[in-house]
Amino acid sequence: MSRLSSTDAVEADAPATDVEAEALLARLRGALGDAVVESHTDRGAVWVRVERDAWADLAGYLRHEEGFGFFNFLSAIDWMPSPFGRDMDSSVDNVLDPPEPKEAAPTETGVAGGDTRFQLLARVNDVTSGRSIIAKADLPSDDLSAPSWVAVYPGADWHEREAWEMFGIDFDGHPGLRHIYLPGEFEGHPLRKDYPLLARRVKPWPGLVDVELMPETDDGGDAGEGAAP
Amino acid sequence: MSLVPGLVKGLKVTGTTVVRTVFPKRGMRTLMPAPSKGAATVQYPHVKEAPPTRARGVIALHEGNCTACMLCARECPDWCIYIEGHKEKAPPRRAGGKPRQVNILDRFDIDYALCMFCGICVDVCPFEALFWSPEYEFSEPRIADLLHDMSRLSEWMETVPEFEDYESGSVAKKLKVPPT
Amino acid sequence: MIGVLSELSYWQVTSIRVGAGLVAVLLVAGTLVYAHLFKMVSFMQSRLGPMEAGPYGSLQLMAEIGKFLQKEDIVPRRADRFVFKAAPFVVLTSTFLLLVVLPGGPDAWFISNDLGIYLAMAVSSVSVIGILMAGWGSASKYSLLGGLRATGQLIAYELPLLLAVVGVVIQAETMNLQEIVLAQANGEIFGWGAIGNPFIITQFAGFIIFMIAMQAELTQTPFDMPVAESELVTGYMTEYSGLRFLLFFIGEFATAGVFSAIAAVLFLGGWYVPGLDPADNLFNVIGPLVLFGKVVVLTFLVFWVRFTFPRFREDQLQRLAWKFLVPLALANIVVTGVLKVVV
Amino acid sequence: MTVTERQQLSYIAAQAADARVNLEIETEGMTLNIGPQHPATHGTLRIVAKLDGEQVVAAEPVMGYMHRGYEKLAEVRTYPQVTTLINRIDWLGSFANEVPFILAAERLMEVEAPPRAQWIRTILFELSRIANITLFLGDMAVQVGAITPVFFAFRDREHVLNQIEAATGGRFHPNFDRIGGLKDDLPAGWVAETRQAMRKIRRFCDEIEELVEGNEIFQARTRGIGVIPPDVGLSYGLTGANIRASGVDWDVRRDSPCGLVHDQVDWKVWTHPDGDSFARFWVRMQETREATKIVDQLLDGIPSGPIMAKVPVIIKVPAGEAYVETENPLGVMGYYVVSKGDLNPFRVKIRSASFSNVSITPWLLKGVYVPDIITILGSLYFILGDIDR
Repeated sequence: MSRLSSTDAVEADAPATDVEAEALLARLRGALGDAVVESHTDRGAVWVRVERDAWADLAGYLRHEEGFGFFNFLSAIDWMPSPFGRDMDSSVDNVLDPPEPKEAAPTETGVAGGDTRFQLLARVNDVTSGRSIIAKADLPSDDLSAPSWVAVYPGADWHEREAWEMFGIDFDGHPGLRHIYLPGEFEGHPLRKDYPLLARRVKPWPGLVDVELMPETDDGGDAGEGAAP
Repeated sequence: MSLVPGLVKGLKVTGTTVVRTVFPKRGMRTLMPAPSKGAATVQYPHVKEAPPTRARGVIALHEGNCTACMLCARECPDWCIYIEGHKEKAPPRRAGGKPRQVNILDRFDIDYALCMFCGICVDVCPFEALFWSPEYEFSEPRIADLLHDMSRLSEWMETVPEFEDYESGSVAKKLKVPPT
Repeated sequence: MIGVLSELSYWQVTSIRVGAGLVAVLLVAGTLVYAHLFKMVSFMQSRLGPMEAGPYGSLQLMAEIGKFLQKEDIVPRRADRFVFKAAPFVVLTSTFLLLVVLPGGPDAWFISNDLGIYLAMAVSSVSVIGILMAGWGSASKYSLLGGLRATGQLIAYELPLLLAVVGVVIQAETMNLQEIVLAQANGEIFGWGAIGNPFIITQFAGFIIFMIAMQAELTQTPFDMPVAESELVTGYMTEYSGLRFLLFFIGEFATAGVFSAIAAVLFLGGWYVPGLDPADNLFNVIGPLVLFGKVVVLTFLVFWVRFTFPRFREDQLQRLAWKFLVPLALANIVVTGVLKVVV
Repeated sequence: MTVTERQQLSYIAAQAADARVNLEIETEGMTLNIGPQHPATHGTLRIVAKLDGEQVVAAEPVMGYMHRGYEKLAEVRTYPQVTTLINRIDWLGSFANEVPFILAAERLMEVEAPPRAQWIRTILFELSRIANITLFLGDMAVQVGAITPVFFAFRDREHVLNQIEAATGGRFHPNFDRIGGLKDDLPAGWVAETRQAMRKIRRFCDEIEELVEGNEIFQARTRGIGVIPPDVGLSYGLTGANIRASGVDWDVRRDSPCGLVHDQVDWKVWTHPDGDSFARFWVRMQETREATKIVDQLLDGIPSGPIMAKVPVIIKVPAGEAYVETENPLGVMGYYVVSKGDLNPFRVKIRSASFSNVSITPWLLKGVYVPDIITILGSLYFILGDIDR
């Protein structure tokens, strides 16, 4: 039994995987042309960002030409920084007494870049060769819609319903975008960053209170030894 | 396809379990029925199973060690720890030294109705003031009574067991429960 | 015993009979619930079962009854009220009627009818009506499905049950249950008469068919599709609560007891113990106890199977009845008839 | 008849049933709500089944009764606090939920747990698999009507839970995994007790094999029911035993190991060619056995050393994105963690196994009979917390 730790194994494999990944990306560029906006590889993982219009073509190509038969997940990312911060600094009742809106932090996007606030995120695998790819597509805020993957990967059905419900993204060609988790009359898109998490806002953070200072009656001279034993 | 039908084998399994439960003893006293020994269950209010030493039953507070540093309250994912304290002068440790400034704990409440028993507070406490006790019988008819205050939390200190030894091969240092 | 009874007036005899009937049904049902449902099954599952009410939980059933009686008697809003309310009583009636023909000793019987077994088979079907009433009257889809399944199943298994009995009737040359017992007590197995002729030996195929069909008639696993807990949420009983649920519950175990008693009479020699004179007056006293002992053994089998096996699907269950049990029972009749003529 | 033929036949039979339903004389169908309060949904899943007699014309699962919004909640919690939450996703195999998240965070921080921690992590990972699947083996029998096996399952799962509790302090929610290692080392005597527990689990497997798997009625109820062809299963995102029962030889533990030491032991990925409910049961049975063997081997070779790598006290994960998936008891579970270098993750996408596994039910339930709904749901094996998150 060898006692190689798993990192050594990964490092040994890493160059080979990257070659494979680059080849895959090259084929993708060949098939989709300019629709491939950006790509990224990191320790065997492959990201590719495509134009929104090529979103369904990408799925079709990956499944039928490349053999990525396994649908892993589909979701979205809201890249807008939360206007509420970490929500842990709410010393006041945020609902009755809303704080001043903070200055918007600059939007930073992650791996494989991004130009818009909302970004689709999906991952498919090829189980026979162990390859996988993470696909992304930017969605303009004024038209949150994308072609549906359901025709290619039937498993995308529920994932797209979830993304529709949580982010408000429309999927053209989806057989029925209905609420999946939330009740039918629910308003809003909870996973958007500007949707407040009430549980954290109706109650002040207990960690905010600090130990009260020493009463003034004492004579000056702070104890050098500090509080901790 | 085996010779004995699966139906008969199934009857054998349940039948054997009846015999094993009613006559758990082997050898001489096989014929003494003793289902209470053979059963996998215990009669709870009469017999109690001892949870392991590490079991996260209830959090005990070592009042003397707490400096009201707020770390546990801040790290708690549920915000269920409430601490209030103030600073005071204490007599110097050595004769002739300067008087020290100490944090006095006024309030230390844990709301067990909110607590998820994750143990983060116990982990982050730098002063060894919080400990897990395996005690688990503290349910209350009223939800408000699940808020344990400082005195109640300190009482749990008596039930905190000593830390166990580690399995061989470990280099971790065994901790000690401070005397109350 | 007949002598004693004949000196009493009609109402006295009647009340004694009613009392004996109630005791025979309820006491037996209670014992079965405790011994089998509470204890044996618990041991089968490595647990103790009820231990708090009475010594070893023996009064648990009393506690359960007390609990059920306190519960609200809920009738669903859209239920057919009369049908819904009457259903449990119809089911229980069938159980009591079954009891009528059972002999407990040479003179301890309710009625001695020359068509005894015929009557028993006939009244056992009455429960189907009760179950269908419960299923229909509840105005619940689960109950309706359960009721329909139960009806289909009970009708399907009535046939093998009856055909299995025919073998016994041919061999005993009577349909009177009392005389079937005596035929077993006085019979011989191909000329060897040391233990009489319990028909379980000469009618083994019939016994197996009878037990399988009985399991189905009682809607016990593996034939409990009508009450399937995990899909139909106890089927036709879904909407019942309180007293009426209790009646179904007691009825289930009482019927198990009574059917086992019929099986004991038909195949195990009823109240008779080999080696004693069947005309002995002793049997009027120990006969019911002997019969009860045999009932406990047979119900043990019923519940052992119930708590071990998964259940059949409805179509598999019908297939088993029509394609396997009925032909087998018919073959059994033919073989029995031929042997009866030849031997 | 070869297996593939059987598979094809049952698939054709299912399709034929589907067509038959549509062609039959127009009768008024019935809509049956299975759940949300129903014994077979172990939790609060609701299935709206349109029936024609006892045959299902269309079935639509409705979930969300237990939606807790973990993806949103994780965004306002620090990394160590998130593990407390995600413990509750698949509550029968809690520890396994923590592992992929911690691994994803470790990947972003580029730290690696010391070997001893990896070893113990893998042991607990497999123990939680056993605790989870043991219950399935009993529960599946309950779904098809046998009551006793589930009591055996609860009885023997207890041995595993006791070991998990002795090591982590929590029976169901260990919260034991930390970025860079583990919270604590094993207590003395734990290894020997765990070996004993593994023996008991193997005996339990033998019992269930005789009581349930070998039972002719059980086989009649499950064979040929709910056949999933491999390509359909994959395109619906089925994972774990569900897809391996369709003959797809894919196990993340073996094929893309990450941070766990499954590659250090000798074990086998079991597959079954049939793709029916029985195959899913059978594969899970073998997996439980295999897991006990993995644990036994790992217990022999736990390396000595520290259990925590050097990580800062206040954990800030560098900006980046990482997706790590592991082969959890219910199937592949992955966390897509987006970090912006803060105390808390910016976005956590939880890819839970049951959500994808159950998404095949509308396809699978067409044309089956009402009792088979229960068999199929039981054999797909979902945990409500894992669907709803």
